[in-house]
Formats: sequence, C-alpha cells, structure tokens
Amino acid sequence: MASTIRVRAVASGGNTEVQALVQHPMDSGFVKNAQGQLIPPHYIQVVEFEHGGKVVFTANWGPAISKDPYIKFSFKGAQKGDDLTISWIDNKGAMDSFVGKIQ
Amino acid sequence: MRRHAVLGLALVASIAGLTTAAAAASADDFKAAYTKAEAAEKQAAALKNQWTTTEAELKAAQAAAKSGNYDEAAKRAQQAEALADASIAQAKEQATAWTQAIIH
Amino acid sequence: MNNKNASQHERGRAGQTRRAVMQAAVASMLAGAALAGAAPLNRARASASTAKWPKEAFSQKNEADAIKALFGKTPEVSDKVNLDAPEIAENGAVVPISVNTTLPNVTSIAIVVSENPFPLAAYYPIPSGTSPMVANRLKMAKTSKVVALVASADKVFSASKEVKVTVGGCGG
Amino acid sequence: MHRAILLVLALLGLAAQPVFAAESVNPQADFKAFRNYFTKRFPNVPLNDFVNGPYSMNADLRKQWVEIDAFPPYQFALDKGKEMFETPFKNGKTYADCFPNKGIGIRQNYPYFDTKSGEVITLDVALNQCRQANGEAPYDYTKDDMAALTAYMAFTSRGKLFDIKIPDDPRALAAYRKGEEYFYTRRGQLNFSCASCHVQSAGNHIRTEVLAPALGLVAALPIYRSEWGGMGTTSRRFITCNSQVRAVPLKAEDELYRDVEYYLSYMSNGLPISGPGARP
Repeated sequence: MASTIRVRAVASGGNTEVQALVQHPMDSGFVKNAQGQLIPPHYIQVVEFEHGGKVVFTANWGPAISKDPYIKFSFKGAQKGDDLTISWIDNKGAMDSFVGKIQ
Repeated sequence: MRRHAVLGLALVASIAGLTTAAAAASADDFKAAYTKAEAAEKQAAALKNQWTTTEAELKAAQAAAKSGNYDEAAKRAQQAEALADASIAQAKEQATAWTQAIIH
Repeated sequence: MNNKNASQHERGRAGQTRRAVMQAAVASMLAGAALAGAAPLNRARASASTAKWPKEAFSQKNEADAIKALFGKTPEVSDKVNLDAPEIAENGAVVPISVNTTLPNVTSIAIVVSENPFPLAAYYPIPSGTSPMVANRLKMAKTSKVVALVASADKVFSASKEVKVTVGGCGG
Repeated sequence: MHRAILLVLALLGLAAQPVFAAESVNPQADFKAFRNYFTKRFPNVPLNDFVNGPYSMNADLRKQWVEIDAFPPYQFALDKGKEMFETPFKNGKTYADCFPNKGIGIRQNYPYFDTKSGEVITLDVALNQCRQANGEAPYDYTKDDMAALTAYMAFTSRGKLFDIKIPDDPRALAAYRKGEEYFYTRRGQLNFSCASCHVQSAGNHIRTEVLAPALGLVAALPIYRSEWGGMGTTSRRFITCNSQVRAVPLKAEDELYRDVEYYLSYMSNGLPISGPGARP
C-alpha cells in the first residue's frame, strides 16, 4: 500500500541530500469548496527526519505550505544503506511515517 | 478582420435594441422572449457553437421569472437571444473563414 | 497512537476531493487504534510531535509580530543570507523558495510571506551536523515580499525579495 | 469516387496543385508548414524542447519548473496510475492484455484512426474500451482515475517519438481535416480559436502564464496543473480551453475533440512524449 511519503536521500562525500514529498491537501482555511463553504484548515504542522536515533531535521509548517508539500535539506554523518525515518503530524492529529534507505 | 467587425457590430446593435423595451414586461412577454432565445440557442447548439454567456443569461432569465421579476427576466432572455444570434453568426462566418488562419 | 492510521486513507487518495480527503482523515483517525498493530514494515515507530510547534508565531497576522513571536528580536539585513525565489511566480499555489547562508553556527531558518494572512510560512530548527540550507514550496495569496530569516550566534539575519503573483494560491 | 481519389492522392503527397480548395487536404504539407512556422518563430528553442511548452521559452518559468520537477507533485498520481494499471480486473485480465507491448511505451502511437469503426481512438477511449470489454465500468474522461492511468502510460513512453499515422482511408483524412478545422475555428464570446492562443500568441503572456506553442502541446498530456492542484486529462484540458473563451465545451472525448487531438498529434510527429507534464 502506498505511503503518503516519498523520499530520495543520496549520500555523497559525507553529505546526505534529502528530498521528500508528502501527500496532503494542506488546506489553508481560506479556500471555498464548490458549495461556497470554507474548507477548514487542514495542514501538516511538523515533519521530522531521524537518522541513527538523532533528529537531523524538523520542519514546522503553517497553512502556507503548498499542497503535497516538498522539502529539501542536507545533513552530515550518514552512510549509503542507512535508514532515514520520516514522520509527520497534521493539525487534526493524523500522522504517517516511513523508513527510507539512503542511497 | 472586416468580418469580425461586422460580427461585433451586429452584437452591439442587438444588445442596444434591448434598451427600447423599457415598458414593464409581463409573464407572456418573458415567455415570448425566452422561446425566441431558446430557439436561437438550439440553432447555435446544432452548429456546435454555443456560448457560456448565452447559457448564463438563459438561466438568469428563468431565475428572474421564478421570482416574478418579469422585467428582468424578459431583458435577460432578450440578451440571451442576442448572444445566441451572435454565436450563430460567428459559426456561419467561421464555416469558411477558418481556412484563412491555417499556417501555410 | 503513533504511526497508526495513514495507511487506510491513502487508498485512491489522488482521486479524492479535498472534502473526501478530510473525511478520510477523520475516519482514519477513528480507525487508528484498531490499525496500530498492522503497520506495514516500512512504517516506523518514530513520530513527529507538535509539542514544539511555534503556535504563537504561526498565529500572528503581520510580519513583525510573527518574527517577534518566533525570535524575540529584530532581524538585521545580511548579504550572507541567500534567498532564492522567482521574480514572477508561475502560480501562487506552488512557489519554489530556497534559503541558504554562509553564516556560522546557524540554529534555525524561517520563511515569512509578508502579505499572507498568516505571514510565517515555515520554521526550520537546524541541529548541528545539518546544513543551513532548505528548499520548499509555498502558497502566496498575492504579490508579496518574501523574507528569509536565519538565527545565528544569538542574532537574527534576514534577506528579502519581492515575488509577483497574479494567479493567487489562495483562490478557489 | 473522383473526390476519394483526390483525397488519397493528397494523402500520399502526390497531388500536384489541387484544383479546388476543398480538396487540398494535405497532411504532409500541413505538417511541414506547421513545424516550419514554430521553428522559424522560435529559433532558439531546440525542436525537442517544444514539448515542454511554456518552459521552452521563458527562463524564469523554466527554473521554477526544473525545481518543482526534481520531485514533482504528480508523483502520487503516477504511483496511483501504475498501481491501477497493474491491478487485474475482476475477470483476472489486465490493461496489458488490451494493448500492444502490454501497454508499456505506446503513448506515442495514440490517437490512431480505427479503420473498423471509422473513428479516431484516443488512448483514453482505448482504456475505457479495454475496461468495458472486461466487464468494468468506464472511467469519467475528465476525472482523476483516467488522469492517473494515462499519466502512467505516458510516463512509460517518455522520450518515444510521436508516430501518428493517417491510413489510406478517406474517412481518416476527413477526421484529420475536421480536427484541423476545429483547431482554427474561432468560437466563444471572446472569438478565439485554439490557434489564436497556441499559434498566433504562442509564447506570449496571459497574466503570468506563458501560452504553450501548439507544436508539441499534446506530447505533455496529461498534465498536472498547479491551478488544478492535480493531474488533468486531455479532455479536461480541451474543455478548459473552450470555457476560457466562453464557448460551451463539447462532451469529453466528443468526436471533434478526438479529431483535434488527432490533428495536433500528427503535427507533433517526431517529437518526444514528455507527459505527464507539469504546468502552472
């Protein structure tokens, strides 16, 4: 079954570049539906990236992040084949997590 | 280019014509105007060249008639007919004119 | 309660309307407890938490208040902060923005869109070992100044750029 | 009979100077003129780059696209399309059973003219025919399921060159001609044809959007539009175009829409499939 999380993490020269995409509507609370009613805010607030038991990156987001959000960062100390754990939680308490392999 | 100007003039003229129908309209006036508009729009449909604005006017006409505002309803129906007529004129003109636009 | 539910509401997600997605999310939250034991292999135990999400800063309605709530100080403009943003956004719904800096000892990066209803868009704490660089995609309601903020050595530095938006990212 | 012969001659490119304008359907000549127009007008755009639409002619837009395409938002639709494509029908058969080469890398051959039914068959129509032949309900031509499925099929065909054929059949030539007519005919209250935007004004701005050139336009379909926040089918694209000029759109996959796609795809012969594309 498909996860909400897609990740590409590539280690090269001691640095690991991470790109991730999360499937989420990221409703801002300012958009109306077809019936003219405001769609309530529904957005991811925190995405956490963990490697070797350490949080290497945290994204704190508001409703201004685009639908199906994308994030890119890089960190040091990981090897090819290591696990990278990604998890998110939104303003309604829904969550998902995923373990990707660093390439 | 000249043809488009003619088309535009026809449109303006037919809309301008509406302003003369100033007297209060009855349900029958609306029905008559709506029937004409609908017939024109059917013809546009046969030419596969309806305009969304015509459709919107037809809907607005019906809505106004429903609320008993026959002045508005008749006005909208006439507007719809004018738009439908313009779309028919456009389709007829384009039936041959389109070839001039082909890249050679 | 972690890593529980998203598995359920993913089925056919791309085909759903926003409304349906929300319903699915709610349904999956309800179903969460029942699913906790059935997580696929690549779903981890770790989970993000909103405990440290800077709620106050995200709730501010103007740029200055948001920055104050987040950092407690006034930023100074620095040419060592690089903000990469388009001149004209192709669509306000998806504006790629990236920030990096040559400043030392960076502890966090934040991005503010001055004209958005809630200007603070994102806040990224940078632990040691993580590069002071981030790229993301933002929604912009209209043409606005975008500000990149970098906390480094007890100070906050900034760079800004005007991004033109004619197709707003907050419309219908 | 005489007319049919002329048509066939024209098709083969053997007709010298056609006597009557109405008989002058010559796809090969059209193709040359069409390509010539765009390559002359945009001498700095490499031929294969036309399939990237507005990004081929605007550096700032291209930069945003490249950044977004590095990890495209349509990834989820693509994944879903693949899963759908590989999931067997209730009868155990799959889409692969309906298509040449098991449906992989074949987008460039659609639409084609079906000499049995005498109609243009687009990939979307072929997919629904496949579904119905296997006892499944057809998908809505404008909705996400069809978009995801065609996105996946386009993705497996990226880089393959459009190879649209007009068979030796007067009906095929007539379909081509009808598509051409639809493309150049002004419609809607704004009095625009498809060509008004995608030929005459290609590369120009409408607000911040840059109008895609007609050459290669269909190679990027289906497209993810930021404006839609999702993947949209070819039908959705055509319908939107019509509405934007205030013309009442045809039904999705109406014969005329299929003919336009046939015409435009033939005009793009030799250009690589780039779909699914991403557009503002």
